[in-house]
Amino acid sequence: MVTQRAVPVGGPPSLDSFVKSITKIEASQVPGMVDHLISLLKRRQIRGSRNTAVATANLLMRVVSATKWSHVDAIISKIREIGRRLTRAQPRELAVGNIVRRVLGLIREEVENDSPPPSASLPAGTTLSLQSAHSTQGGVPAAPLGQPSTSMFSLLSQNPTPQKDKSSHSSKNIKAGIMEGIREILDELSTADDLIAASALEHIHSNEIILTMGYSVTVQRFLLRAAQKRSFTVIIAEGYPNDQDKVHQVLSGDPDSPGNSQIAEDSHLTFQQTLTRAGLIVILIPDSAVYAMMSRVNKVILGTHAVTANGGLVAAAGAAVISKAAKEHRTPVVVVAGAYKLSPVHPFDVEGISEHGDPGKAVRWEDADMVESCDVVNTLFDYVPPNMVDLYITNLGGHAPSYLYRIVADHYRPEDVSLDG
Amino acid sequence: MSEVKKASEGGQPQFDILKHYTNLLLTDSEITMPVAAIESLVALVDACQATTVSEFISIIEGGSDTLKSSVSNAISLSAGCDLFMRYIIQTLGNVGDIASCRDYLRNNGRLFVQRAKDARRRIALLGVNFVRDGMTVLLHAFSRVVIALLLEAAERGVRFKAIVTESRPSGLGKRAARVLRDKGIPVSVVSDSATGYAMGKCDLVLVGAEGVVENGGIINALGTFQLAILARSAKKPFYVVAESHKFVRLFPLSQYDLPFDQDIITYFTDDEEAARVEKEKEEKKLKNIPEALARNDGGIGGDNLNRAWGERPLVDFTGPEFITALITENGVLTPGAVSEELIRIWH
Amino acid sequence: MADSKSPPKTLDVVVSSPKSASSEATPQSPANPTNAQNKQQSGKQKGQQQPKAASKPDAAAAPAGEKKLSAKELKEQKKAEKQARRAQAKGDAAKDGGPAAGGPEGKPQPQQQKKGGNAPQKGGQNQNAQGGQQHRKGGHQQHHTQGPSAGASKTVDPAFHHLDSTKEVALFKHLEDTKKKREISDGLVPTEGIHPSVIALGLKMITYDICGSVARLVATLLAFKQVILDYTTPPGASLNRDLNHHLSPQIQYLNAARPNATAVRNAIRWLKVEISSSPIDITDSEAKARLTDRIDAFIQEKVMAAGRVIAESAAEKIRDGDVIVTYAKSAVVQAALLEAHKRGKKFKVCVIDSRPRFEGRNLARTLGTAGIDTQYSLITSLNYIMTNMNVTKVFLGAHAMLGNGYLYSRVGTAMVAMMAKDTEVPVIVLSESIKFTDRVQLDSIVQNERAPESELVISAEEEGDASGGLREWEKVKNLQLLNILYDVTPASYINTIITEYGSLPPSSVPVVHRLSTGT
Amino acid sequence: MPPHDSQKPKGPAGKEEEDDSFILQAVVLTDSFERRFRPITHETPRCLFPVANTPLINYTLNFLADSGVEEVFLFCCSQAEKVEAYLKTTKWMGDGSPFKKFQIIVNQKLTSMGDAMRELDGKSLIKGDFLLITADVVTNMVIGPALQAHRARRAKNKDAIMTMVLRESQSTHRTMDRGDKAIFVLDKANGRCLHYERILPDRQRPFLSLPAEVLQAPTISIRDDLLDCYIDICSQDVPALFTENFDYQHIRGHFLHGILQDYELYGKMIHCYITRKDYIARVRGLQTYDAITKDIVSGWAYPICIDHNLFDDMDYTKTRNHIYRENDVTLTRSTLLKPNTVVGAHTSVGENTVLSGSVVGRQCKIGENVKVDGAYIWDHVEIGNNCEVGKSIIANNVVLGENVRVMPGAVISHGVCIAPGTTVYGDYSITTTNGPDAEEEQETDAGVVGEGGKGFLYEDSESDSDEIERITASRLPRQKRTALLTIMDDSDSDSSYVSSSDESTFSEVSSASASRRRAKKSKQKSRMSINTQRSDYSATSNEDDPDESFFKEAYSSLLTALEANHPVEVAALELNSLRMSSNASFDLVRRAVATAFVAQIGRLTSGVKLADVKDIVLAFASQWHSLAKRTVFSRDDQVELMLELQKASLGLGKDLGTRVFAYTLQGLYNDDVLPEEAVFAWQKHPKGHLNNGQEVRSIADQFANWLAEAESDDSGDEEEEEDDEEEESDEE
Repeated sequence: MVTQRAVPVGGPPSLDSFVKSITKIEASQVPGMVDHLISLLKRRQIRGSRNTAVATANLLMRVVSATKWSHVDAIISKIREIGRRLTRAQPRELAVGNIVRRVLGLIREEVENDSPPPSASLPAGTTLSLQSAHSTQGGVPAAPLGQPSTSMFSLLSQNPTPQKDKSSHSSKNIKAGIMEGIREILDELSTADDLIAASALEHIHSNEIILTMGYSVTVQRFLLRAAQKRSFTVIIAEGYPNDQDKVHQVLSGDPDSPGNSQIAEDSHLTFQQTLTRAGLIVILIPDSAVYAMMSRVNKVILGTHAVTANGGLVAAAGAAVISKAAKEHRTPVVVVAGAYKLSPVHPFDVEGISEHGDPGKAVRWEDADMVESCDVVNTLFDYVPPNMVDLYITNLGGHAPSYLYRIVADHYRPEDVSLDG
Repeated sequence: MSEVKKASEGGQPQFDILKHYTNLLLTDSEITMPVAAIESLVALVDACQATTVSEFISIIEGGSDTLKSSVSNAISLSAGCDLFMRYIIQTLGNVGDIASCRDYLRNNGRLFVQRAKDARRRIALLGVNFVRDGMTVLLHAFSRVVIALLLEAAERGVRFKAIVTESRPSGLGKRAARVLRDKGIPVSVVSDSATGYAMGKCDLVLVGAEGVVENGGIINALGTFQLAILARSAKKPFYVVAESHKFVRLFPLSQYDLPFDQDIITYFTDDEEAARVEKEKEEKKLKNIPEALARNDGGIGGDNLNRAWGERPLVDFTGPEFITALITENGVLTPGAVSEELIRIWH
Repeated sequence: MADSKSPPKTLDVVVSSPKSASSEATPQSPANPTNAQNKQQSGKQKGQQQPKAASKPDAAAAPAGEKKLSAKELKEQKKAEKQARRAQAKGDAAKDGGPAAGGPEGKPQPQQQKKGGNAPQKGGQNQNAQGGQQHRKGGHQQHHTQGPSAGASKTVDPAFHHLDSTKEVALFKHLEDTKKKREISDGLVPTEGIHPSVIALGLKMITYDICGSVARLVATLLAFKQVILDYTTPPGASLNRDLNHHLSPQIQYLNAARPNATAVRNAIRWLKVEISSSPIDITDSEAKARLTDRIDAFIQEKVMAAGRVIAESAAEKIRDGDVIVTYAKSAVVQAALLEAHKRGKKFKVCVIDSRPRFEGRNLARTLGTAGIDTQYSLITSLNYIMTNMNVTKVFLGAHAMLGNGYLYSRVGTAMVAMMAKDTEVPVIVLSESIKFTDRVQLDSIVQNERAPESELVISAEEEGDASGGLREWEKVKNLQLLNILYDVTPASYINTIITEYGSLPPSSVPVVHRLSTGT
Repeated sequence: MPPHDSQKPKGPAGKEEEDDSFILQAVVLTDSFERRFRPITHETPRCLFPVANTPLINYTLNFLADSGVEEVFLFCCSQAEKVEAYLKTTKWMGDGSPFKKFQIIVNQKLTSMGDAMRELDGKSLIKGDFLLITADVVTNMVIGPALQAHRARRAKNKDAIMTMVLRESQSTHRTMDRGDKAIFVLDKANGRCLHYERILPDRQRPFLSLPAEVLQAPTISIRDDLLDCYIDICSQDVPALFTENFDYQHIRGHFLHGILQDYELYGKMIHCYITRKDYIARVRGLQTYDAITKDIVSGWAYPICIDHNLFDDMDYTKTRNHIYRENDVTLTRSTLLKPNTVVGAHTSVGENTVLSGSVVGRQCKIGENVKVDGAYIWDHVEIGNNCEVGKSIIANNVVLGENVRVMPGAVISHGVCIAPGTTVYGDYSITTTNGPDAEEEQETDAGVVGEGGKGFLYEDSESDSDEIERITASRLPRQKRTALLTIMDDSDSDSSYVSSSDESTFSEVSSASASRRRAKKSKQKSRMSINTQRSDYSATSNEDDPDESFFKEAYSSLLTALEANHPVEVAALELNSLRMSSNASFDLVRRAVATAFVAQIGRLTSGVKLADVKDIVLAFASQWHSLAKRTVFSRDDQVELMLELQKASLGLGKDLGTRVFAYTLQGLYNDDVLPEEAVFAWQKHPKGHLNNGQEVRSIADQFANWLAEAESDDSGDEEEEEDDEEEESDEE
């Protein structure tokens, strides 16, 4: 049974209610909470990479603290198991898998720090360091990376011997460390946007015309930061039919207009601080006018839902066309995304990425004839191939598409890339 | 096979590495050249009684040189040799003395071939995700690992079709087609000149690689290059499937910057042409390859024998900018990632 | 139905029976700017009836006149041609005044040309409100049926009060302010000398009740026919000179209402030539009869016939198993698809659409109910459609074909064409040659037309409970809305243009333009 | 402002979270007390029907879970054991269930929603406002705003006892149940429901008559475009009211109707919450089953999508054009899946088989060269080679031999076997059982299922087949569809016949007391009649008294029925639908019946010797008594009836009239329509003695006295029992 009111009366369950309730539950109810999060993901009631990431991190923290394990492999396999189920619940929320992998990395790290250094005969494994995730400058940690050397020699050297028995260090010793690590992940989630915004001035100059699309807290922060020093113009494509509500409300900045319930979930978004109030000229255009305007645009700045291992984007529907239009006009495309959005997963099934949303947003369901005679398609996401992007800005700094693979590799242990099996 | 010995100069008198290598290839059609090379080098190490490190090293170097020189283009072969070399040096670095190193190799020696096949299997399992129901895949030449990947997909009931280019002059496309058709996969073999026409009808291009070079580009059977260009212009994903032991330390700047010559473009007038044909016959005789096998009819035996005799199919170079990603046993890598891996083992 | 001010004791009824539903679609519903098709039909009907009604009086005279004068006619023709060609030359020469450089007359010409020349520049920045209102009402009626209540929403009218300069998008400042437009709709513009039918037409255009260049073309010509019929040559003047003077204020009036569509401009140019080349030695009534007949003939030939021909040859191009993408709604594209369906072709149509006009919905509904396998999605889903639906052809309508082979059409068209090019799908433009112009343009900003920003505000009705976010947008400082009507598609995206003269590459647009106007 | 606007939630649906005291309860009925889905429902209760391969009830419970419902009370009657058994296997009852409390209340005797509510009231399980819903609703709505609106209203005014959740739609929409449409008259200001009227196509006067009070609202809106899925937010008073009015059965037809009608009496108000963005639909008949499945497959119910795998053990993946495949589906290279197709796990499909617009369940075997178009195939079905299956329902474990053709519209129930080469026609619905309450099992009808087949035609299937007319209908393009609408419409009338649970019980709506109130009211009633057939509701007022016109209509139709010797129930149905369409009081009905009876008897007896009259009359009475019975429910009614008869008999002149009246009484007495107490009551009743009433009562008086002497007491509460029987047959 789930604890006190995981779902607010009248529903729908929200991130807040989930986080609230998860802190209250006792150990016995953890499995229930896992199921709960899974169904929330399935019903798309927690959506967006930040929200899902926060939810996942909180859940895992609870799981770690609640479970007793004698052997560290137990907790690892347990978390992998949970991760598997979560990612299958909503395959397109890559952030979920990312957090799970990060946590796994944490645990392994704790274990290794806890145990004598690995014998020299084995190539030293990377220590995935969270510092790297935090250091704003120069992405790569100096630490030698185990993955490549092992990979090349995999043919010759014997496969890394199975983990030495770790029952030696009881859960006690490392649990604290893991919890600490997860907490760090959580505040990385909250600080990412500011770190990204820090580099705003390097990319936006006075009197430029910036085009962006839909609604992204990261982009908003980025632009606001630049607005402190420079005055420029922002053109916003409204992202009809899935984002325009948020866009409109955020622009006109009235928090008590209906439908802000969803936005409220992005708790740290303030309505006082809108682009227009920051003195920027904001031009709102329908998505159809993007190409027409592009000839006058200096930069396109896009937020994204997730970034795949090869540097491709899973972004709000429309992004692909916009970046294509930018390419046609030789306009640089800059993508701002927190490192937690970088996923080690390769986009095998590009078509599968574009989830079909509610057609009712494109055509009202009352419209009997349309419903009857047409197939109405409303996709939520676009896959944007890496060659469409000129620059990525994460909380680790700016990266060329070709180098992104490394940033990704830094964040995850090779053995955790696949959660299956 | 006595001629073989003659053909090979250098190497250890008491151990004929080239012979060993040749037999490996002949006996096991699944084995690839680099693995065979490594295998033979291990045998060599096993055999040699070197006492000092330098001696030890030089013997191995000698062996690998022998192998390299034995074939017309030694890309994948040298990939194996160099890798081994690199490994020995590092291991020596770690485990001081020769003896323990040799012991280690002796103990693991027999595993290499197996590991190579495991790698192929891993790639198949990884890459199978790229092949989806109802897709059409475009293939070039014959790559064991690509075939393995496709068979895995067929195994899983994925309903895909394949278009295979004849890939003259080797004509290995026919062979690929045969293998796939055996497994009930509908295959269409098109002449190389039809590649551009066929490109529009496929969803995905899969090629193997002789060698993966430092900038993430590949060296592969002649025709790969044009395939890649067509794929890019048609916006079709172009994937390279290759085990990481094919990564080779080489940085070709263009087609004509390969470390060996291939007489692909040869100008002749009539009589010269006639003369050339004669000469070729002679050479074949000299190496006494039975006519039947000499023809690259894509016959399995033939192919292996050719490999054994170092008759490599002609190759060209495809730059990284054409490659969507490389599917290796260590995951799906961008060209950038490949060069990093190479950089890392050499520095 | 949201209306606090509605008088008490009103009984407002919401019923959607099949009948009422269908009645929505019929042309009668004035608030339905999107279905140009219907407008055109009604246009057609007029086109058929009018001539009868009109040419009744001198039904006998006209043909007789034809025969008698045929020899003279020829000469007139010749003269007209020469003048036309000269005019053409002038037009080309006068780079700026290109568009409407026409009217091959002597004295009054220059100044008149000026006006003509300026005309196109007059763009619509924040157009008359009623337009917006009407329009929203229209859209709103479409998707949920609340006839009367919608009427009620005709209260405060955001676009009526003049927007302060901060609300004007700098990039489009050059599109002339359209105070004139508001004045017209407010009836502030002096209308003496303007023919009632023209005034009516002007208002209809402002409200987008007549929309789509072909529909506007037909409507304009019919209006002018009326003008001509009611015209009498003042003593001491000759019809072939004076009538043009008489027409020009009418033309300006229309142009102020909405910048004349290329097709309209071309037609007007033709008409002027016709008028000025009408023989001197025939009576007014004969001349008028001749002109009206010409107009009818013109409509028949350049619009009706042309449309039919294009539809048929486009239908030819469709194969079984095709997946055809089209954008927004073009009458001739719709005709082509229906034609192909009639011929038993098995194909699928993906209609791409966009805010705020949603013209595509009508198309999709029409095709779907006609039994064609139809898919409808908005422009944000464009990438998905182009990359996953195995699209084989893209059909696009045109507002104008520019002299440099670029396509000037509903905003968004360029993106569709671009993606098509990217995925190597042939892009086929269907356009009557009357839409061709020698004007050239490289981007969508130098020349465009602005529709009322108010259209972009999503009313609570449209979106159910949600949204209404932009209700107070005008109060938000620094926030600007931009609602342009057209964009320009580079020739490089276009594979072929199907006209009544057959298929041709973009490069041949000027050639055809000369052929069709020159002769 | 439209109701939903005025009730817009202030902010996020968190308002409630403050008062943790409030616990949201839900009452779920698994039974619809209809028989639309016969014969399939003999074996699977409706709430377990697979919709897109998921048992229907899951959608409803999923909705409740999302709405933060913590306590669920599930009422089951028919096939309760199956429902319970299933639920035990789901997460709803397992641990990790989103509900704190999940109680299944089984009661085989429930015959209507009314009974359920009464039982609920009896059990006093309800703590506060609760959600009333049937287990066949599919929705993605967020109840929060509606709930808040309701509770806010409650807080202000205790009498706002119920909020009906309605979805704005179009009367032509495929999810609109053609059998049960209604017109809502709302006060636009606050969304209060002022008047409710079911639309029974044909059989109805094209008029909507509104009581005067309705017009006191400043602005009213009259809507036929509201999709009513019977989702109600109720306060405790609602069950209480049901108990108070033992005769309320149907929540709309009786309860709503009654409460609105007797506003003076109860002073309770019922409001509507109209939503425009949520998906709400309810599986009523096959037509809606078809429509809803389509909606789900093509994503209209987002996020309730098949590939979201919302429910336990689902594992679907979606590919373009709405093609869903669950894991481990075996297709051959030549198998073709056309758009809008769902294939369940472990199903195998043979070479050259084409599936389009169909849902195929789990563990099915479909042979080679099979064409399946728009069919709903449940689990464990085997289809032989070269079959052709049109739009139809094929339930679990059905076997189709080779070369079988199933025409669009057919229904093939559980376990039926169709022999090779047989053709199943569109109006067939084939079953292997007549249900648990069937007396003896019927044996296979080879004529239908072919030699070696198994199963027979289901009898009262006309309704179902009509229903299917509709499921086939909704695919056609518009023009044809409208044409078809007409077909549907007359089928609807049957459907109202089918849900005859209403008929028999509906008549109880206004017990005599109520009816008298109405009679009084109807005098000072100003009328506004609105034409429901044309869409323009002109607010003209017509003077002619509908009571009068009703009486005429009823009388004549009855008379013809009596002459033509129609079966009693047909006549009853006719009369009843007439009454409902025109909201006539029962006094009128009785009057009509009485006059018709007497008139008919008059005809029969004209020219016969007075001696023979008795037999004729008694015979007549015994044939038609049940008709009379349907018009009387209380002592007063019975007396009324007698008075009417008496009045009517006058018309026949003294001699004949006296006899006819007396014997009719006697006949009705024999047939338990009139217990003797009633007769006594009549005897004393003043009206009977008025003016010339005397003329015809002589013999009747003797009869009454005779009764008084003979001390016989039979006639107890057969009434109820009999009703029960009638309804029993209506359960699913």
